[in-house]
Amino acid sequence: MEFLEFLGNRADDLLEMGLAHAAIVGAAVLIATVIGVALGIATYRTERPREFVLAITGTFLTIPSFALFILLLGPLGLGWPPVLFALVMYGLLPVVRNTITGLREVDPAVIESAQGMGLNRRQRLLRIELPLAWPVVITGVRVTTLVLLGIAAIGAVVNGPGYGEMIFTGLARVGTPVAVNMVLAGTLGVIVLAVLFDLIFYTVQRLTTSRGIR
Amino acid sequence: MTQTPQTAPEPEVMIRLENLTKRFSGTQRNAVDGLTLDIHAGEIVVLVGPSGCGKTTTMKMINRIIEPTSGRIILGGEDVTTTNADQLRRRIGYVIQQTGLFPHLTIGENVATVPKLLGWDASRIRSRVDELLSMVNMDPDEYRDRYPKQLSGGQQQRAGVARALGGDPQVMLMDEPFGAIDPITRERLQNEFLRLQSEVRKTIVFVTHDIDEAIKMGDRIAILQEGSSIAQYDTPEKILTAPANDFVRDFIGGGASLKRLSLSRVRDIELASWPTVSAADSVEQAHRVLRESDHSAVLVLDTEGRPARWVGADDLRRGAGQPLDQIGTVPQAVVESRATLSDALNELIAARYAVTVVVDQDGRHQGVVDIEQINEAIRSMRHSAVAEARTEFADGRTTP
Amino acid sequence: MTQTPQTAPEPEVMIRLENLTKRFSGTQRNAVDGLTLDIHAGEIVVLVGPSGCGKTTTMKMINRIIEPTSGRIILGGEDVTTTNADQLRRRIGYVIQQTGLFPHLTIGENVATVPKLLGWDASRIRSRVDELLSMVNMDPDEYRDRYPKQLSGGQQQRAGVARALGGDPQVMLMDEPFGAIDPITRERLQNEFLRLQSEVRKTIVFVTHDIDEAIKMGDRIAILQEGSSIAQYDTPEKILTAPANDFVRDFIGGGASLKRLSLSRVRDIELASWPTVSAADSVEQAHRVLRESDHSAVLVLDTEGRPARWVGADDLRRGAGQPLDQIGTVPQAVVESRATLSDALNELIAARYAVTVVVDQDGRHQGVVDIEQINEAIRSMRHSAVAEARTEFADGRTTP
Amino acid sequence: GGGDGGGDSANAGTLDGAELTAGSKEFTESVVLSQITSLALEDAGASIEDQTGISGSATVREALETDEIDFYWDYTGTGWVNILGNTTEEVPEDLFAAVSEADAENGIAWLDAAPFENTYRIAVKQDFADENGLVTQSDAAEFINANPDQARVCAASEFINRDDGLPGLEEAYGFEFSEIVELELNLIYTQVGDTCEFGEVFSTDARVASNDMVILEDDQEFFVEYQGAMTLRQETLDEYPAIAEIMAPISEKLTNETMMELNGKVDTDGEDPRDVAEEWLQDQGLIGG
Amino acid sequence: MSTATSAGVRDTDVVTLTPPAAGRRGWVGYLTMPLILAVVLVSLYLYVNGRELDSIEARSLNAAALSTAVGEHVALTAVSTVITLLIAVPLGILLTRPFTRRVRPFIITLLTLGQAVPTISVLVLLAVMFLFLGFQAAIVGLVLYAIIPVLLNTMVGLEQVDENVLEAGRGMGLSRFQVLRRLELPLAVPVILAGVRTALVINVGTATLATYINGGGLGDVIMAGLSTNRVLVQVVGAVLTSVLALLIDYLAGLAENLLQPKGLRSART
Ligand SMILES: Nc1ncnc2c1ncn2[C@@H]1O[C@H](COP(=O)(O)OP(=O)(O)OP(=O)(O)O)[C@@H](O)[C@H]1O
Ligand SMILES: Nc1ncnc2c1ncn2[C@@H]1O[C@H](COP(=O)(O)OP(=O)(O)OP(=O)(O)O)[C@@H](O)[C@H]1O
Ligand SMILES: [Mg+2]
Ligand SMILES: [Mg+2]
Repeated sequence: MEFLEFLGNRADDLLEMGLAHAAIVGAAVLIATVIGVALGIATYRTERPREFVLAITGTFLTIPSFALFILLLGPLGLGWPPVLFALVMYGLLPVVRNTITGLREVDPAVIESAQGMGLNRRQRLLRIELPLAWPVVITGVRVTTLVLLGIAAIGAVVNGPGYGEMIFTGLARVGTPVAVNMVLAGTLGVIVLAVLFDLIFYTVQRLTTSRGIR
Repeated sequence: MTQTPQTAPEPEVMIRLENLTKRFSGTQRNAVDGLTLDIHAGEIVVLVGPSGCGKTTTMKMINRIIEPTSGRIILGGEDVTTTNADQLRRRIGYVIQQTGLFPHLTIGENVATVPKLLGWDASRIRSRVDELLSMVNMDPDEYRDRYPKQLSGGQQQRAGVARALGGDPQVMLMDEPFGAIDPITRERLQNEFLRLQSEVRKTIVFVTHDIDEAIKMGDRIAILQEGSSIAQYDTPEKILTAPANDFVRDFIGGGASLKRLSLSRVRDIELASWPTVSAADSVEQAHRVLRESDHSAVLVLDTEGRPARWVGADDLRRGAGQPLDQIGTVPQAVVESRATLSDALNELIAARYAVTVVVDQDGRHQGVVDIEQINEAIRSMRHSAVAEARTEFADGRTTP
Repeated sequence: MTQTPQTAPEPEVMIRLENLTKRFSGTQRNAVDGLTLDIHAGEIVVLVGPSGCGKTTTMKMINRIIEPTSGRIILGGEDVTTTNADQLRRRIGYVIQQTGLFPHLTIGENVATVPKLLGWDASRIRSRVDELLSMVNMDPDEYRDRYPKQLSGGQQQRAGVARALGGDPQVMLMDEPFGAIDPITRERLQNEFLRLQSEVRKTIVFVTHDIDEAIKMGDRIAILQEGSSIAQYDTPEKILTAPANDFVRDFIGGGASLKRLSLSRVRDIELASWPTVSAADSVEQAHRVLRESDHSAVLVLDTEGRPARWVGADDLRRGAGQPLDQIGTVPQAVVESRATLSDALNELIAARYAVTVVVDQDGRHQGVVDIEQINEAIRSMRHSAVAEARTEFADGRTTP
Repeated sequence: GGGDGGGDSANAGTLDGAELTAGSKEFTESVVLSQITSLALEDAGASIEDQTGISGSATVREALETDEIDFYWDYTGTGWVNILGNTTEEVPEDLFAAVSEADAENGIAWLDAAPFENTYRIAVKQDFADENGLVTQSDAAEFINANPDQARVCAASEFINRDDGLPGLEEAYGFEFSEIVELELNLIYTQVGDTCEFGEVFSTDARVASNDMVILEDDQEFFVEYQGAMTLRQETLDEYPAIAEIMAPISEKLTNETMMELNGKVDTDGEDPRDVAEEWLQDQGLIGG
Repeated sequence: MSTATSAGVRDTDVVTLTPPAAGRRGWVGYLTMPLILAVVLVSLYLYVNGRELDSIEARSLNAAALSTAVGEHVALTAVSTVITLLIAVPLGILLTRPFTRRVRPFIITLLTLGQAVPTISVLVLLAVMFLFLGFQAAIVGLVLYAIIPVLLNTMVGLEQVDENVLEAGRGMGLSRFQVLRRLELPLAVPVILAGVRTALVINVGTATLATYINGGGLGDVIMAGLSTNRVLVQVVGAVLTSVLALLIDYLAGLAENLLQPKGLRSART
């Protein structure tokens, strides 16, 4: 009851935070996808670069977000820029890894026939390999989105946008009556976003995966 | 001893393989071992050989999907062993052994791949796709929008052939393109191909395991042994009539003579004559003709000169009083003069009097083929093939 | 009119398809449309038909990889339309059209799949694998540890056949098992199969596009039309000599008579006689024999009765004074009596005097085959087939 | 410039045109202090952007140094240890002087410290204290030595690692907690009495009272008293020297009691920090109504 | 011209069906990563050793404290990963079976939520609402977080397997379970492992948050550095975390090489 009241009181705030949260995660996912897919494409055929890229993007994911935000504060300041940057860094690994895996799984006979038809590297990639790897790639993007929705909340430490503020303010007030409400509200907000994002992804995945390989 | 005597100018060499070798890592033997082969422009060269002898590997080296371990590939005079592979491949159509259709694209899109690459406009692509699908005997409206997995094996294979033809490439590599197709469709495709080939002379390298297909399609046949070493590289006629060695003889298998017959046409041999009478003639006339010949029946021709009846002495006796074209039996074994000797023989062996009647396009009687003609034809082919082989050998020429 | 007159007891029905129908979602037509077919135990039934007519779909319904839309499948008297599919499949070997080798397993492991399932011990499995690989003409030591992608197309197909044989199933479904294999290996495999089949009579459903293969392998052939409707289901002999309709005629294609010949053996027909002399005989003796016959040459037999020479009048004149087995020409066209008529014809048409000499196992002269014999054989086959068909029709029986 | 009616708003207009950014740490006290400052400066004509609620001392400090924010309130102890990198094995007599002097080299000015002192304390549940007669830290030490099974402490990382925190405390009083439960600072308040008997708290934190806890008296005066002071870049101060003047009277009024009260309004009553700050400033007549 | 040529050559180098060592790295290849990590650790050690540490730094940067932290971290990662696998892989398998088609979207959405909830919230809520703390609580948070990458990749991996192969398998009478175990799973290994490796790395990173609720691990070290502004301590904590992540990922890579059927190793490796 009390919680519902709280939600009612802060509805406007929550909506606003939700939009901000969605916006920054959306942007980060977009950028991470572009960069990640590009990195995957650039490296999936050669072992050394591939391992290198995976190691680096993997390392990103292990940098504690606090430390990273402090590191980024100097060059990028407070607010959304450091958060966006950090989210992109964190979001790369799933995209890169799944892009690489997806591309490497494509049936050689199909690639061979594409080669045989004179499709050049780029055309093979864009018309054959990527579409065939697409289910795996987009799964990576989906994972990234979910990971980032969570991490974005931590962006609150540098006053980033989104539900993090709610969660962290709540955290700072643990032991007071509003604390749980705040954390819960923020968390629920993220969850709602997650459901929405996932719905979108489900649709996108269905629409963008050829019926021929479903 | 390699002085080249004055011979007819050879057609331009389109594909020259020089000492081409491929060893797959982890294997002891070369899959292709020093293959040297000239393929002339505008010809269909059929590669046949035991399974695993390196045919596919050779094909893939020609368009550089597999890089040779050593050796050179010269395409239209240009060494393409190190040039841009994509450029090269776009000039070469390739029908892959496993069909390799793009599973995420519809059949229409698969077939449209190369035309799209070439930047054709949408309506031209569409009509080209429909044309190609029809050509391979698939109703465009039914199959255009299906995905590969929704096709039967033979349909997939045909779609693969249609796709390879999309860009109208000058050179085609076809790796068992008709292997999974039923005989009727296959024959239709073969004929279509030959018809196309007679119009626009592409250079085609064709792999098949069907010797009959090889004989039918090939301007030349290369019979390969383990490691793609050439057992014989020659015209189908020569291979059938003068196999270079036991391997070749074994490979073409039983019935070489019978096969050889399918390469010659009735019009190419001298026909035997058979006593004929006109339908308007009297029974007595027929009697007389029959008696003067050493045959047991006369052939009755209608007013246009078309075979109408076989009439034997018995028939004449029994059918006395009736017009000649009402008695006797209707000739079943009739072929046009462009039929092959094989067709003629097929009729002959089941025909009354063991003879096949030959007619021209308008159905007019030309003569007959009996076993003597066939026998003579085969024997003269043999002789000339052997004689030729001897000359070549004496000239010190190697097989082309 | 369906009273069944007393006929010989039919062999047990192993697979009965009752009104089997399959429509794929999203298509307008039934891929298989009400197919009813009995397959007798111990027989090889070959399905042939145009590409896309539903052969693969039918096979897959038999082992329930595709569930029928309607209809029943009865295996050995038991309705298996709804029983446990895995149990069912383990009793049925299946050679898939696209080979479908497991890419992550070596060839040896692929072939060992079913024996492993059956819980055989390691050494038995190993020897079975080697045996099967050798049977399909692949050296176990070379190929056992390769992965599918390291094989040529035909090798993959053979590995697929070996794999399907692994568990020695009583029923086999083979979907174009030899399509990508060269003629020599293919013939070897066919023979091996037929030999095996004569020992352990499996029930085999076999799809092929090669009519000759169908004729050779099939106890019965089912010629299917679009939607798997049966155009004719009969023995190869009947199909060749009495095709049920134009579709069948078209389908078996040109050369039906020639093909028919490959089903009869020389020993089954009455041979013609030819004048012979013994090598020990004098030239004069030969002269006399020749004069008394209406042939232009005599056949000289050696002391064992084996054909040694053809000797014509010219030869006798020119070679006067020499022993008979030193003059004339060596007979080339010689076949054993178990050869097919097709073999005999093949020799005959290229042979001097247009005649094939027939010998027994020990090479002793039996007689000759000339075109008359062939002609007669074909014509009598035709007659009896037509007569039989008429009787059946009159009996009101449908094709079995 | 006249002002907006605030009679005693002597500062009205002195900061006209100043554009400043307020920062703070994430906990209530820091935010409240920052809001008080913002309101005061706004009252003097400045326009303030709000960047309060940054997590972590280091983050806020970094934000100040990189011009992301222009001021925030810090504590002398934090300055000494965290910013200046000293340990508290020996703390100078006048900590504020030492810190402000040293930090001047970094270009950061510390305005005169407020009288409230926020520092580490150990707290226990009221019941627990009553039951075991715990009033002072010495009582606790005795109790702990006697009952190692009831000697768990909840503490945050900073406290655990600082000499003026846990290690020093144990040494000074001669005891050792049986188990250290390392928690996020804020989680401690709810865990005391459950996961642990003792908890690290801040002396001015209102949650001590609201969670039925009592602070143990630091009878040996081990804990260093941390004074709160506003920090800003020297250049900002040079540009707007009025800031110091505006803040001086406000600082003076920020006593321990005041801070407890203000914190309590936010934490316990759930009021908005800015509202709390504004109410207090107006009540005190420190800004124009 | 020369660019075109070189592009062509590079292209085909890669395309050749038989790379000299497809998937079979030499020993040198296998040792590269451990060597790099060792070099990093040694340099870090030398650097730290060369510095005069104050009492705060010394408290965190000593062998005992660090090895405890690393040990706890490994335990957190290992346990959470094992539990994740135990949940996600079977679930992924279940959710690709035809009979779960109906419930599939719901379950996935449900688990998606677990992934999206910020781990920090999970930990706080567990601590505050259920007074659930420590190692076990941390495991709950980590597992919730790592399930999705593994689950989704398991599902996609299974769905990607060539239908012909499955048909051949079923045609030979392999039961559903055998088809799964002998064909589908091995053939899906690369994609599943991609998910597992992602999850591992995420787990190693996220496990640092366990410090908030007494979960221990390298988060303690990082937090100690962070809260006292000792950069050196932070760096040591962070580097150890990364090294651990890379090491674990490397081991997972070795496992992948072992598990991934040789016949599959992409020809274009
Ligand atoms: N999954 C599917 N969806 C829709 N149509 C299908 C599907 N699979 C097969 N078909 C269609 O069903 C028909 C029968 O296919 P089937 O594979 O049984 O033919 P087939 O006789 O084996 O042909 P082939 O000789 O070419 O292998 C074909 O027209 C094919 O296009
Ligand atoms: N990737 C590979 N690794 C190792 N050996 C290979 C590889 N690919 C092919 N081979 C071997 O090379 C030889 C030639 O193969 P190729 O595919 O060229 O044969 P083919 O003549 O096309 O046979 P088929 O008629 O069966 O298709 C075969 O013995 C085959 O086993
Ligand atoms: Mg091949
Ligand atoms: Mg089929």
